[in-house]
Amino acid sequence: MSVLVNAETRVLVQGITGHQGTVHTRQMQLFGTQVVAGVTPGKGGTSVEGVPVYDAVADAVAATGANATVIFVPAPYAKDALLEAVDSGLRLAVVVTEHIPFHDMLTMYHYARAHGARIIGPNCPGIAAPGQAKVGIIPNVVFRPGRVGIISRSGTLTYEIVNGIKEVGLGQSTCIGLGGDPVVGTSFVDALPLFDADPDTDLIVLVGEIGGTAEEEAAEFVKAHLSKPVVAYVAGRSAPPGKRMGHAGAIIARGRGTAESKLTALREAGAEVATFPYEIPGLVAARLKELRHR
Amino acid sequence: MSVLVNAETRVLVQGITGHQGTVHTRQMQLFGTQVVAGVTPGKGGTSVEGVPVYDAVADAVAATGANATVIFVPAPYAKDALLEAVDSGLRLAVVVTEHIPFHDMLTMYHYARAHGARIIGPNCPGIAAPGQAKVGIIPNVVFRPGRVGIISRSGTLTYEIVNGIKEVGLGQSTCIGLGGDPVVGTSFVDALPLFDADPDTDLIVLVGEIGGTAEEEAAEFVKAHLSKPVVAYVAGRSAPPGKRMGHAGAIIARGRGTAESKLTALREAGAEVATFPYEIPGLVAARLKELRHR
Amino acid sequence: MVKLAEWRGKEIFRSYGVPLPKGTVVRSADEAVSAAAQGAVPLPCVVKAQVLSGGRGKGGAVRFAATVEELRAAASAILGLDFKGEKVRELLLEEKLPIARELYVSITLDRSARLPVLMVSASGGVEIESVADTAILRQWVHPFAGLTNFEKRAAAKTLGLTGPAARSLDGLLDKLWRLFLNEDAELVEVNPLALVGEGVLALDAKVIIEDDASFRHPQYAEVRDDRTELEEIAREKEIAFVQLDGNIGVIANGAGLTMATLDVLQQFGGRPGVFLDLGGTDDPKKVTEAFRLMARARPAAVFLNIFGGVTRCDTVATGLVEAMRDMPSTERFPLVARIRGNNEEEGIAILREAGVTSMRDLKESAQAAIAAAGGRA
Amino acid sequence: MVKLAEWRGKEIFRSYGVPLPKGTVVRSADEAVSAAAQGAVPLPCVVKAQVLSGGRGKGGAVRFAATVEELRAAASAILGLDFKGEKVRELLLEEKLPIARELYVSITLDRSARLPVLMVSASGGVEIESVADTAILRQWVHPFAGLTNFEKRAAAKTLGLTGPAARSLDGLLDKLWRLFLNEDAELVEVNPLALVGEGVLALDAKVIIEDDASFRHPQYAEVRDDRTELEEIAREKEIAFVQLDGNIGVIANGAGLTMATLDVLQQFGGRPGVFLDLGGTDDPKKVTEAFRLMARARPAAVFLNIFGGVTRCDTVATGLVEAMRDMPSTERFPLVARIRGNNEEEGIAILREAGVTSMRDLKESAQAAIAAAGGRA
Repeated sequence: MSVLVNAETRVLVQGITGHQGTVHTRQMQLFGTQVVAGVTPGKGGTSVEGVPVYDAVADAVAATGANATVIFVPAPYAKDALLEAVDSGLRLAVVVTEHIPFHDMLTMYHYARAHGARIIGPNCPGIAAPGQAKVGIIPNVVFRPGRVGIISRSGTLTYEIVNGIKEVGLGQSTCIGLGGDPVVGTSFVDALPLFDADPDTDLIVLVGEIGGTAEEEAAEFVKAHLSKPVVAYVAGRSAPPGKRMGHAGAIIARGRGTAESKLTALREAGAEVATFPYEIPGLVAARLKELRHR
Repeated sequence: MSVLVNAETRVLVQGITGHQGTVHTRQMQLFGTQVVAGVTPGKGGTSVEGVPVYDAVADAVAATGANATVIFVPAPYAKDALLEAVDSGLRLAVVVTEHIPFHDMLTMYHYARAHGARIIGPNCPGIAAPGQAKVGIIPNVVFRPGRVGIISRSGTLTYEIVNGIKEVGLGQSTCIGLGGDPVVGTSFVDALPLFDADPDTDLIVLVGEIGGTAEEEAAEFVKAHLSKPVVAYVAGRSAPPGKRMGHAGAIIARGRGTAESKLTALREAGAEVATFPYEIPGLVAARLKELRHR
Repeated sequence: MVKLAEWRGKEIFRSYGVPLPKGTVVRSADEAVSAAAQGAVPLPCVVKAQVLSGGRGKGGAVRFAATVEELRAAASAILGLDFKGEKVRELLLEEKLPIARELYVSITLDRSARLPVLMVSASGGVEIESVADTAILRQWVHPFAGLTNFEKRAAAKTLGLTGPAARSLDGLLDKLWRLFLNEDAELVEVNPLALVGEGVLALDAKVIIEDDASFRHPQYAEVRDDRTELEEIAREKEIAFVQLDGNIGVIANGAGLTMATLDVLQQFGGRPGVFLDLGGTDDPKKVTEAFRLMARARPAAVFLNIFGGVTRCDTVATGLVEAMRDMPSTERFPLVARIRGNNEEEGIAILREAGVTSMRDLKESAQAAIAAAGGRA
Repeated sequence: MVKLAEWRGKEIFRSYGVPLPKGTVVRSADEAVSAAAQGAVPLPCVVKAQVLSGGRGKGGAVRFAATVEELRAAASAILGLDFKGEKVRELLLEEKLPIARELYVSITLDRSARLPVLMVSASGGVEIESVADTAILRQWVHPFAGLTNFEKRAAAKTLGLTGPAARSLDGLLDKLWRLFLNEDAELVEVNPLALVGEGVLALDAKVIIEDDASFRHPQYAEVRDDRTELEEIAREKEIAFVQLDGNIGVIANGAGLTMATLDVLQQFGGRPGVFLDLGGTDDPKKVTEAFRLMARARPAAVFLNIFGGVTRCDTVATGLVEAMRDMPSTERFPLVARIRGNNEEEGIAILREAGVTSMRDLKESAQAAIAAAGGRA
């Protein structure tokens, strides 16, 4: 098993004819994912990497049985693309697009929620479960099947950490990059129970960053509900207050959301906390060894 | 047991200080209902029929544990009242108010639905379960505890029919008046499974009227899913096409929604169909007798 | 339900920026001619009767005029028409355009889906009822999403529009959607929507505004093109009142009970002539007014069928007695009464004192009303 | 994030009909005096520095002037200020009003709730951070419902407003809500909101517009009051670039990795001076531009830390070599590189040819960067 995606996942790529859409369609295929359809309005009838392209999501779903979508369309059109996916019956949407206005994302989130659909992202690397499927853009090379689950708000940093886990000879069950935008479809608190319930995950790596209070809420959840061990890291200890660090999420406001408050909360919730990202693989390996010897 | 309401129902009355609100608060109390709170903005701190009045629904819920609301506020403010009820955590709202614009009702319906709340109405008499609770305005005198469930789109006609059932010595489990507006929170199709699952209901009386296709959809549901017998009546066989009959729902448009199409569909679904409302009690009594002799 | 005449609908369209043919409204042949002379409408033009019923083209209520003489003749002819019972009072004159294709677009409510629905068809210019269901695209529009781009793309595809024509449709649909929402419309219909060159424009406009939203739109309160005089008076008094073809007046409370009463009358050979739904009231004055209104419709007999719930039987009886006291003898009508429910006993007593017997059985009382009307039918 | 100066915020407030004191913006003491002479602002008036930092009152950047002489003196004094690093270029002159109470109102995003939140407090006029949480009402506003009457009633109750003052608040909240939505604001804040007579009006205006919505609001693109010159150039090139206090330039890709790199540097005693996030790019030209921008910030050393995902290592290496080739020797800086991930081998080979060694270990490479910067720090 795995979390949210598996070998049965039939992926639709919205914005497949764009540069990123095409590149990552190929990468998803190389990962072993069933990419069954693409959508680009006006490009219906063509194909990309052997994948048939449709004008509308409803047509693509009807023709191919797609059951998940990954959205690459530019920010001004991303809201429309997501609404179309939800209206066409899709219940899992990975939104890779960055720079979506949060007012649009509020509509997207609440619309999806009202229809029982889940969004991962926006501005996120998506989901990958080695040996099962990838819906998103995490580089294939960092993966190896295994029993470590990863939930991260970061992009590249996640790749580095996932890769580190591979380099110490371990592997991953599923990795989800949530995205660091102010409004995300799926937060740590939403994702943690999925990993906790996944029989193929032994340990969860949580990668946070400064800004917002998602890590503090995750810590509460870990303390109250989680049965599996957690190794956590939070980027941004050295960030000066009030300066913007690329992500809108990375603003320290009103004394909350600092790295210190997040690290303390996670530590008190029983998570093992890494000071540096390169310490994570070692901590994970040690903790897994300990589990096995119990 | 009963449907949607029972002895544990704690009713809030929105618009309690208005004439209808006050009259029906008393009537609900006489029915044996726990009316725990009222809301009228600006009248907080007063009381009506011994019921404490609050300025805001959230305050009323916090103070009294109300778990259902009945809304009497005038049409221009009804949408706001419903949204307030939903935001305050109430999950059952009977909207008695008539003349609510359907555009408002669309917002109310989809907002309630997104939050897992159910609306009965608008422009409806509400729910009553003899011996349990009444949330709405159906006259108390027509009831007697029993095992007949009634679902109706009409108001007064329902009272007449419920009364008729009492007069032949039978009684009702629960009666729901859905209202006849173009957009209703709960339709026949939504209500039928509740009665089918209710161990205290042996038979369901369905009272429809011309306009819309709610009865045709009910017939499909009866045919496909219902385990209990249905006695049906549809008002409006003699209505001329295109004329408005008081309810916006009662317009015959484009050949659909005629009494004939509804009656035929219900008959084909296995319901017993009454030609006149006064035939219903007899049909119900005969069918129940038959059930008992099986 | 406020049905707006085409020209009123087009005034609203114009205020939302919906593209329209150039044109003007006139009320006489002279006005028509001077409108053309002043360039308010170019010739050749279309002359359209402003009536609410459909089928104007076939019925001779739409004509073309290439010259001023033809315009005068067409205007005179149409203004003289009595079109399906409506007198033609206004004409809409509009430029005649080189129409490439006639399309259909509407937005209305789908009750079952509880969603607005956008309907489009490439087969415009004919009654939409006659178009095959498969030739009509239905796009449900969620109120929380609004009309989306993908819905508009689907519409353009169905209509076979691309490039600038699709963009023109896109703008038009946004405007119709805003109109539908902001004016609390029940129906916004454009049939035909014309493709002229690379743009679409509304040749016709059917707009129905919801009555219940009149507190937000007082401007529509005066526009009542589809009611009889008595129906209009009833509306002001908030009484549901509909005139039918027969001779028996029916007063009941609640739409369902009123319809059931009509059904029973008709089943036994009676012909309902007025449908009056008292609704839920506990004001005897409103009952009195309802009876007076009923008297003005000159029924051969009146059948009063009340089940007291919110409405109390004694209230109805009191109002009735009051109305009968003041009624001139010429307006009196035979009355058959059946009152049941809340305060039934009190109501029956009040009626008995005024010489009216309340019956108990619906079937028998209906038959009695038919017999009473028979003498004067 | 576009933070607007008070006077710009108030221009937007005015366009939404939010009640404001009478006033005008001036850029010199002479202008101030002639504004008063022409009646653009009545005396006595308030003279407010138009800076983005808070605490203007305490910091002497807000003064009162009862006479023309006082106005000239106040304007001259404030225009000379360097307020928390911002030079004062504009003054807002506003009538002095008889304020009964100072209140607080704002609308912003609650990330955890994923809902806009309306916050009000009766304790206005002070920094909201200093107000007890219990004295602040938080009303979450659902985007599908909009700002509702019951939310506004709760706000009025918290603020202790009734009657006409509550109605005045009601109108103001509707306008702020529309502004928040329609302008894609991150924050709309009024502190203080003044109660004057029976109405409320906005004495201050803090508006922050979301960058990501600039495709809908091109008018805000020119308003950049809170960036350095290099940050502004970077923005135009879509490179995330932030100037800090130290001397080591950091180029990484992705906010998380960039922040982690800073953390490591700082942990080992380094002082990051520039933060440059390449983001996801596979265009070597963008990399070249990023390096040139970095050079202009004159770092003592640069630490390049790339993990190739969307960005390929060879792309970064190619862009880097290109930038170094054209760089004047005066702008050159010591470079420590660590590139991993997609096309790692190719990237390392390109760097090696240009004489740059790529290291593997994050800790060691961070220490090397600190050592390299040490010589020039």
